[in-house]
Amino acid sequence: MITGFLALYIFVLAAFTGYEIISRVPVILHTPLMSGSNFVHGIVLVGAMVALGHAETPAEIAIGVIAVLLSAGNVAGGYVVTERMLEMFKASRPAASKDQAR
Amino acid sequence: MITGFLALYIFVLAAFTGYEIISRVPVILHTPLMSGSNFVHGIVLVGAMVALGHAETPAEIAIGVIAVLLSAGNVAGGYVVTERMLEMFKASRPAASKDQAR
Amino acid sequence: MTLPSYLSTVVDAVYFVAAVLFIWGLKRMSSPRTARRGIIWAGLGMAAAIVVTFFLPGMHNLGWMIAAIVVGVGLSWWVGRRVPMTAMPQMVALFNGMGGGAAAAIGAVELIRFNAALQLAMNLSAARPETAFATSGHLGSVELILAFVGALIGAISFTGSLIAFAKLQGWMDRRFVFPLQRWVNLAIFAAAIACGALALTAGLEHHAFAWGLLVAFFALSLAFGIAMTLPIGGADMPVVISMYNALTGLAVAFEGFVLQNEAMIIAGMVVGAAGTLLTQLMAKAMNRSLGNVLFGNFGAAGAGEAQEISGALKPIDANDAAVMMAYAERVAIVPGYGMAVAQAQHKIWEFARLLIERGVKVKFAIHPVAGRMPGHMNVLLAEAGVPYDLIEDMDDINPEFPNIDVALVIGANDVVNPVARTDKNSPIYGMPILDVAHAKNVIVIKRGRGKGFAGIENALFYADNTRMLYGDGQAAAGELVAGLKTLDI
Amino acid sequence: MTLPSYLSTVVDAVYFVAAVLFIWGLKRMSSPRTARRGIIWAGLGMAAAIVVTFFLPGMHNLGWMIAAIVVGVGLSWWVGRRVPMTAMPQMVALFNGMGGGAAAAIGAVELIRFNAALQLAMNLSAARPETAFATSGHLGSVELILAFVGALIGAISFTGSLIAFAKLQGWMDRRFVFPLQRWVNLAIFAAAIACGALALTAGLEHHAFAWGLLVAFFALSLAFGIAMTLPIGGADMPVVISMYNALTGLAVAFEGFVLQNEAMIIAGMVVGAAGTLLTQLMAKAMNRSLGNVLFGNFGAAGAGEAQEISGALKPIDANDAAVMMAYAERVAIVPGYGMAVAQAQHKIWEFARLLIERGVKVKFAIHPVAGRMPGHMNVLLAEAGVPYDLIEDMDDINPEFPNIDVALVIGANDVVNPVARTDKNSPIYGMPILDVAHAKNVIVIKRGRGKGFAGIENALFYADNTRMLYGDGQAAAGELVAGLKTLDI
Ligand SMILES: NC(=O)c1ccc[n+]([C@@H]2O[C@H](COP(=O)([O-])OP(=O)(O)OC[C@H]3O[C@@H](n4cnc5c(N)ncnc54)[C@H](OP(=O)(O)O)[C@@H]3O)[C@@H](O)[C@H]2O)c1
Ligand SMILES: NC(=O)c1ccc[n+]([C@@H]2O[C@H](COP(=O)([O-])OP(=O)(O)OC[C@H]3O[C@@H](n4cnc5c(N)ncnc54)[C@H](OP(=O)(O)O)[C@@H]3O)[C@@H](O)[C@H]2O)c1
Repeated sequence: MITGFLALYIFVLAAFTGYEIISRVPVILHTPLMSGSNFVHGIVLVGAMVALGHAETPAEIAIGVIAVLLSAGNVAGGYVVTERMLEMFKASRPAASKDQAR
Repeated sequence: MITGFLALYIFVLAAFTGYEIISRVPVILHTPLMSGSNFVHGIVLVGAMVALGHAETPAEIAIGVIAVLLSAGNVAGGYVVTERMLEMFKASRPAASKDQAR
Repeated sequence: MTLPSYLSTVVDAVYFVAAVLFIWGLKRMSSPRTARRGIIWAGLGMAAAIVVTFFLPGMHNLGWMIAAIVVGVGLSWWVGRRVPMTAMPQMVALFNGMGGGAAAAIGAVELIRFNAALQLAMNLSAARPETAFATSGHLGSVELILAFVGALIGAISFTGSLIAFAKLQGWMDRRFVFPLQRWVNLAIFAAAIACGALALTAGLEHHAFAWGLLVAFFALSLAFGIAMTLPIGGADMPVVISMYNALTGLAVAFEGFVLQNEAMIIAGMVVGAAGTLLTQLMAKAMNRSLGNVLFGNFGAAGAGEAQEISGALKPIDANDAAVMMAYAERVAIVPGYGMAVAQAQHKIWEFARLLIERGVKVKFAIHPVAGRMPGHMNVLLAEAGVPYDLIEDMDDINPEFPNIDVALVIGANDVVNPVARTDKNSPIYGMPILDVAHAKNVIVIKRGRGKGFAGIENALFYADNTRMLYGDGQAAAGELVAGLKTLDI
Repeated sequence: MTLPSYLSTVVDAVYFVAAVLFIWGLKRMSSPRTARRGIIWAGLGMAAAIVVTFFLPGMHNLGWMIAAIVVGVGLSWWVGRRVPMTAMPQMVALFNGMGGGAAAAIGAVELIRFNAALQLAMNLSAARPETAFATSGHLGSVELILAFVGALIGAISFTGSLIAFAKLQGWMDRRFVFPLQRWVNLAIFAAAIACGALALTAGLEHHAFAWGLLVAFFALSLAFGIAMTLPIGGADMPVVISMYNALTGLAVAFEGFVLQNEAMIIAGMVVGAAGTLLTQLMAKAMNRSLGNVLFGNFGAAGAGEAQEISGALKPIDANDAAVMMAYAERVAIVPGYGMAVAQAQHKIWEFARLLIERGVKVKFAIHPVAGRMPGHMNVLLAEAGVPYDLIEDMDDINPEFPNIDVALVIGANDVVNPVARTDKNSPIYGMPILDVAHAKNVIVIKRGRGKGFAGIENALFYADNTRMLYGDGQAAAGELVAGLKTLDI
């Protein structure tokens, strides 16, 4: 069970971590960053599955299905789009071979 | 109660946070950083107080007193030394007045 | 350990690894060299987290679940693979909205279950609702509050993002403005909060809340997302999307708390913080406050008369421009929104490559808010194959402009407008710009006298060392390429 | 809520705020401008956390507690206020050791209590130790393991830091080395682990462990800290201290888990990560691995003959040196360990101020590991009153050396040794250095032919454009000041 203060600790630490990590992302990657963080909150799919998995009445099931559908869309779309964008970023040939050498 | 996984989450998030934050400290402040982080783990005093506060046998009390004594030294010394060092860092006059204007 | 408890330990472990991989993946975004690997790892973590969730003890409705996942993933994957790079902003809006909607729907399911359990328990032991509550409801008071707040935020993010999507997609071009709009919006928001608070109080006092209140709460929240986004201009959407991204993150974190799922809490909060930071950066680079964007009276402010800009527009033809650059030593290419509209990035890179083959030193100079999304230009250039080491940030290239022989501006306007430095009355006064005006020669590709996003005149176009190359971006770049090629014959 | 539970919520809230303030305070260390406020806020958080701990329900031994706190705080405060800046490294070692010792002592108290409770319970219901355990022991298996690990780490950090303190303080100057030392150390460590593991296994199986094992575990852990630190040279101590700092952080985090105290967990882990990073940075800037520092055969390695350095040392007298700098346009002052030894920072700053008054552009160029502690020089210069905007990092100043008329090296040796760039056989080959040799003229203040920390010849001193100004750092700086003053008469 996550109780009040523990949750607060996790909230705050995660926020610190997110803020610090993101502030290092260069402007050149801001669009992929936006869709990448979009992908990360796609973890909501896991929650949607749990909600649907425990749903009993038809109303609960219907809303649960909507939740799963939407979040599945979020996670897949976020991933594909981010990966497609990042795939395109390439260094010029000499620099690239140097990178590989590392 | 902090159980296994929650503790892991907190451990990992705190480590990420510490790493990210510290990697932004400029070399110029590395000595105060060392003594400052030294001060921060002085929070062990709180734990020492709890240990002593619940100690019952003479052996427990004796070791508890040692814990409190040592950690009180850690926290006070760490603070004084860090604060003294940081107090000395000053910008030159014009820059300083600009700082105040902010 | 019994089987189910053993399973849920495995599930928890996978969630933990997934959360670490998300953070790790975002951390690797600090360099284009490592970013792709990072997202792939994060994707593996996500896939693992999804798969193990099926094995959680006591999961029902697996048929529905699998069907919904297959449909949702399939559709998004298909769209995401196919959509052109220029449509990225609206795609992010769409996927983000879906996440917000999912968070709101989770909140709805949990609240419905809570209420149903409470009602049942009260029917059984009407005399002492407290005891009934204690034995039936599975949400504590903190969880109940966060379920409501998360649902509110998620619902706003859901409809708001969809409107943003529609506007960017061009399905809904006008800003809908009417008198007293802000007050109407405020009223909707207040009504949503009121319904939620009433239901919540009932829940906290261990009375079941009326279903009507719950329905009204969700309906009003969804309506507020629409109402809030309608009056905002299409071009402001990226800032709004980034904000909704942060909101979805928060909603996910809150619903994660309701479900006691640490991975959701952490991923949601990280995104919440990231989105907040990105929103701030974007608003700052546009020289506006978030409030100004949201309650946008943009352009209407202008505290005084703008300075007159004098001089004439001096056209140049593509061949002359090509020759000028062919014999230059250093050329800086400055793309803007017009390059995205014209999809000119491929032609421009072809042109740049020809110049580089001739020995010209070519750099791309990118303003942080060129285009309609932060980093927009970088993605387009990357798509065309421009290596990222030819791309320079504003801060790096600005001191170099005096040494640059020709600055080729293609479809950029506001981000190179010197008025931002000189005219205190201009709405973009104070916004950092690319100092293109300091280059020895400037060539500007645009279709005509069209204004930029800020809708103001650009003093650069009238400067002595500026020549205008009129035409659609792609066509003009094509002519430049042709011009260069004739040189070699 | 009853009174005690209400109180412990308040205590938890204060701990939470304190933890956030610690992180916040460390974050503000990213700039000298904000650092001091940060540490003050962190200090307030700490004070609040300590005060509220007295009000936790069921605290005993308050008299002892207050006495110990008053004595501990009083002594440290008094020493910390009085100690000279040059003694900072040993102070950090001392205070760090105390923290490690405290963590180990907490582990000891908790283990003793656990064992006593277990024994009692077993005496009462000898037939079924499992049930007895469940009702008596307050430590779960994870807690028990971490109590041992934390105690081990804390004890090592305790005695190790004290040895480091003694060495830096000059109380124990020699490296104690004897044949097979590494094997003896390894044996001590293995024995400590073995005792701990035996006791732990007994505890995990719900048998009380023998007191002798526990005593031996602690004694061996303490001994290992000593044995491990004895063979390391005094000058390597800063790296070792930074490592022990990280270890103390970890120990605190683990004991925090045992006590279920989130603030300790977080603060400890943050310090653990910070110390690890700092240790890495330091080792990297010294061009060595941590293993090389710890199992130090430093200097003994040298894969081949060092290159011969040819040329003569060309002395200069203080007056000539002063004149040279008085009429220079740009002067860079490069301090090193010798400045700390000579306590010359005040005189040097007096000299620099006189130069600045004459219109000379003066900068201080600081190598990351100049001195005997990272940032050592910066603290000394700050003490003397040098504003931090006159201080330049290695990376910033290196490209500027060709434009510098006079580089004044005071007590620096290894950090300006060009051999690090040129001689593959040198033990410092590959270490980043200050490119002092590129300055137009170099003046080096040192007492004689003494070598630096790495114990190797310095090619810079023999270069054509280098002049040696022999003397103790403080005296030489005084002569330079005097030389400048006579110019004005
Ligand atoms: N990046 C972001 O995150 C973001 C988000 C929201 C708002 N904004 C704002 O957007 C603006 C971006 O500035 P910007 O300089 O990139 O763009 P801009 O100021 O909007 O100017 C675009 C220019 O491109 C020209 N153009 C349009 N279509 C074209 C085509 N097919 N071929 C050639 N030229 C074409 C237009 O002139 P013609 O019509 O004469 O061709 C116009 O002047 C800034 O004001 C920024 O604050 C940015
Ligand atoms: N900063 C850290 O964290 C750290 C930690 C551990 C080790 N280290 C190592 O320490 C070294 C630091 O380099 P460094 O250039 O600062 O110092 P250094 O290489 O140790 O050289 C110090 C020089 O100062 C001179 N000196 C000593 N006392 C003096 C006095 N009273 N007046 C004038 N000169 C005096 C000595 O020559 P004379 O005897 O001829 O006067 C000696 O050559 C590096 O090798 C580094 O790796 C640094």
